[in-house]
Amino acid sequence: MGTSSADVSTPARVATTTARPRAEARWRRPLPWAAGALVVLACLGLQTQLYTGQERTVTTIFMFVALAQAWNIIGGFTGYASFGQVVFFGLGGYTTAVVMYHWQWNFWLALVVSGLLAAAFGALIGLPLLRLKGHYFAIATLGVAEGMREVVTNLPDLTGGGAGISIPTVGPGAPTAYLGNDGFYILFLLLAALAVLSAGLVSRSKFGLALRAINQDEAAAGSMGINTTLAKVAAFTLSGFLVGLVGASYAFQQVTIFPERLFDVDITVLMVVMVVIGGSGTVLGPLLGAVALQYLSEYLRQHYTNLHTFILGAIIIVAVILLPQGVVNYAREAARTRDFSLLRNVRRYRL
Amino acid sequence: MSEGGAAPETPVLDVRGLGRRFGGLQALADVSFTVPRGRTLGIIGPNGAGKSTFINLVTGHIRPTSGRVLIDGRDMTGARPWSVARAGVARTFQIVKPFRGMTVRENVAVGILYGPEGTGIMSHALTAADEVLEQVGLGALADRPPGELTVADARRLELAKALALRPRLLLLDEVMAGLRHREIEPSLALISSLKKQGMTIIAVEHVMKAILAISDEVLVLHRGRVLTSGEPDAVLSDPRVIEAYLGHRYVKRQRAVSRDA
Amino acid sequence: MLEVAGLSAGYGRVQVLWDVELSVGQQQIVALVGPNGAGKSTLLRALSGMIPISAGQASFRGLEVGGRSIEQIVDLGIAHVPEGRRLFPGLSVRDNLRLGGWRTDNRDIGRVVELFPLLGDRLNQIAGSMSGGEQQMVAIARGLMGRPDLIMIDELSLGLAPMIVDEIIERLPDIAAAGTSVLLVDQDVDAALSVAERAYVLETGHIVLSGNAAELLADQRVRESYLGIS
Amino acid sequence: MTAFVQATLYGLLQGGLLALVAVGFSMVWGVMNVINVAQGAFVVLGAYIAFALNSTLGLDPLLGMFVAAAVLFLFGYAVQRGLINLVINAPIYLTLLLTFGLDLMLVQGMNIAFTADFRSIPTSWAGKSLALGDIRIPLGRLIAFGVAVAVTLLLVAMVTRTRTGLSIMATGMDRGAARLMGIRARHVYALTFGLAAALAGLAGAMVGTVGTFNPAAAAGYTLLSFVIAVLGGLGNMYGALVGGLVIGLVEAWAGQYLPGTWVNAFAFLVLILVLLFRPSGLVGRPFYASRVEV
Repeated sequence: MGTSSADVSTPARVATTTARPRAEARWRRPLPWAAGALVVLACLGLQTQLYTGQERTVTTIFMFVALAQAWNIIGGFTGYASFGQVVFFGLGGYTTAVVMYHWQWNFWLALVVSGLLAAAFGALIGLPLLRLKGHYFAIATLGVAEGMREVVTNLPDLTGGGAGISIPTVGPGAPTAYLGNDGFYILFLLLAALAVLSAGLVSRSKFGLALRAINQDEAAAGSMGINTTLAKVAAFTLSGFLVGLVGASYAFQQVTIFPERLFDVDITVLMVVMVVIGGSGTVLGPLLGAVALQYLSEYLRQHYTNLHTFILGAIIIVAVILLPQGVVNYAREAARTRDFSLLRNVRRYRL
Repeated sequence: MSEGGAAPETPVLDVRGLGRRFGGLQALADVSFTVPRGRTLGIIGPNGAGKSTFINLVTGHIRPTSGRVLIDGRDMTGARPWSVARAGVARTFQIVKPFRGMTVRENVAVGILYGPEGTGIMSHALTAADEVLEQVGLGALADRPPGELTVADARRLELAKALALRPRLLLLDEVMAGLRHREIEPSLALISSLKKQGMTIIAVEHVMKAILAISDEVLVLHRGRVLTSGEPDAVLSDPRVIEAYLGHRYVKRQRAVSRDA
Repeated sequence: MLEVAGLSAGYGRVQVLWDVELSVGQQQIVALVGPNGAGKSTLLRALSGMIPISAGQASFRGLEVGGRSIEQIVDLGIAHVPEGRRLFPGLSVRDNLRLGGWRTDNRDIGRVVELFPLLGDRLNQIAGSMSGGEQQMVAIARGLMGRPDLIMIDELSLGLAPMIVDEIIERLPDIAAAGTSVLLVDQDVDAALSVAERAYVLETGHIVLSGNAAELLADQRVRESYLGIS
Repeated sequence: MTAFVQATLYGLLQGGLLALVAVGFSMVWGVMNVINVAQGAFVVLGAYIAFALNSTLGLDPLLGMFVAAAVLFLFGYAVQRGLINLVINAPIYLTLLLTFGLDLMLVQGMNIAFTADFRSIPTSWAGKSLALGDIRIPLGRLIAFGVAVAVTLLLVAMVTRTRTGLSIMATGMDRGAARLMGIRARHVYALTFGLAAALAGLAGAMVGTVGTFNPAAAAGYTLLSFVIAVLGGLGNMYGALVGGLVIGLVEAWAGQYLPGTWVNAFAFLVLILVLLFRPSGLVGRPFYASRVEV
């Protein structure tokens, strides 16, 4: 049979054929799953130590962990950087608000329906939009989000338009009692766990492998038998479903919602920033990115009230330049190649 | 090109009047031939002759503007790349395209998971991927990121990814390009072993030594048309082929030199 | 003029050229031929700074070329007519030529039109709409507009009818006579060797043959390296 | 009938101004493949500079705008050379994120410096209007339209005639080939970004004269630049002008006949349809998509 590559003495590196341990398939390795469960339990425990102000901050962090992980599925794994993911957030929120306000559905039913509706919308616009690439895809998805905000603003009798809409949460009229801070803490924790779980399962599964192949080279992925159109739309739909669920829960938490808030482009950009700074295409990256960035912006909001976004902007610029591939990817690469220089990182994309 | 006496078994690949036009440029025009089971067809031609266009038309990466492509008798003209792959046609890429962010083993597992006999179970695919890697001599590098492979190993990975689809037809797009002398020998041995296993192969190549070693028949493309085809030795000494490669005056001078000698 | 010794280069981890020796004299035409994928274009890209030189040196009129940026090498007086010509498709022939003269703000298009009279009445035509042969002429003319001391032409005959290749090749001696040495990289062995004084044959990154062009033309080994028939 | 003519006139005048807002964004995207999310912030910054010069030195915005343009040119040149150049070859969403960070800093910076109150630059001439039969032509908008069209024509002449303009076009078409001509691509990119910022400054001064503005208006002008650049098409200096006029007319006519604020929703629908079916825009050139990078 062909001689093994070892004897082809390439000046760069002689392949050593050490006895190779039977590498476990990635998803069988127990460590990540155990760690995940442990973290969830820790968060439950943490809840008892926090008082209201802190609890609401941590709840928001859970929300952004879920949003960042959802964006990671389409932007990180598949490499289609959507700048309109907030459309699913708004859709989820308004579906819940409308069905609870007009038809008194209970929240849990509304939650599931909102997620499915957002997913359906994702599949609907995914088919045409995922044919676009690069800037064009980013701007088209941004256009969809901005367009949807205008549509919602112009349907006052259904959505309350600019004046907003309120979900009945108190008294006889309330289909589901308000969950309160503790309730939403657990709800968003579960949503965050669901998003991380989905990303973890996707990343280790056959589907995740297909998405990564598409991200690296769509033509090559096609000729390996991957139906690239189907895989891309599925990733976009799954991401839409998760963001829809989070939007629905956010609407219930806020009680009164407005189009500018539910379709705010900053929400999408925050998702992108968290994934990019954390480490696009990894599971740990968006998790760390969301926790770090959301905690940081809370801290800045409290201590530097009017300088808050100014400093956040500066941090985004520095992070994009110093760590374009994100903390987790940088750490993994550095560990493997023993090269910790940030300078090489900066020089990588320079003209 | 069908076998002499044997019943005319449907060819693995049957191309009829295949053509592709990009705006004013006719990149490929009226290309017709068939490749019976188990045979190896070498395709040669100078740069810009339309070789890569031909492969991309067969694999569905670009849609033909004329002609038909039949695989095992089924009309796959203009089919999407993944349906062509699932019909048992695998290809390597001229510009090596490993999937970064995955290990060498996972690169191969993609083919096993999504090929004709796609198994859903990840661990089965990973084990099968190890077997294919052993077959091409990359067993030792299974856990490596593909970015660290040498040119020769990266070409082997391309081959392994194609074999992972358990193909009936293998399209090799310049698998030998850029290999140093010592690296060509093992690749040739690998391809001949595939031939022995009855694999039908189309090899687009510039390295003539490889074409001669593995081709049962050679087809010459020049400026998007079939210049000639036939036995390897006959084709390579055909003056029109030499002219296509070395320039028309070279042939005239050679003829003059041989006349004086 | 140009001295290359022990030069190695490649793309990232993939090494393509292995310790290449080559030299081009004053007002001399040198041909570099070899089968596809031999690394001919890689050598020109290394000399023009498009890719880094990993080992060995290349000096031009005594100044080291390695390590300089593309723009600095152009300032040294080396012009590179790249593979695929890469004219500015949306600009007219005149604008393409004016850009060629960017370095010295040379607007004197007359000199190059003498070399390629056909361009004379096509100056306002958009470069993208011209034939392959015409585009090759514009690309060479554009290279000459910077008044370089050495012009490196990559794959001159690619996709051109033999007749047009001859027409362009016949201009090279005039270019050399006017003071610009020429390093011609081409697949069309005969056209390149017929006009060059010295020639090199490159095969899988190594210089396998070099010497007087006329001798090489008759040398059996040249055909061998192309068609691999011993 | 006069209502239609009045609306059309208003649409044209507004369209010319919108073109000036978007032309810099379209140039930066066309030449450098960078989406400048801070375009709107540049426009509003230009307005504030003209406003500050007017309130402190009593300088008429028609003069103040040149100062604003100069300041923004230097700022744009420095931002490109110092920041964007470091990620110019990175995946596109990184350049998008970087300019988004810049936008956050600029908008918040202006909030701190100028508070969030709505401002407008008082002038002796903006309020007047000419009467043409029973059509009313607001003088301020007419002058702003004049400035916008004049600047665009000046820009086209500069880019197609001068040496610098040629080097910008060439670098945008094939950066590798341009460098082979000896063109300093880094400098050309910084020049282009500086020029785009200066144009935004001019537009800002004009916008500040004919209407009101505050730091939050930046987002609106960025979105407008997206729509106009895509609609008009890249690779053609007139792209932004065509896109701007079309959007100006659509908004004017829609405001007249379409109930409520369906106008914006309609504009975004047009944006998505153009992206899907005619990505090179109304007058753009398709070869821009196959840009060669070295």
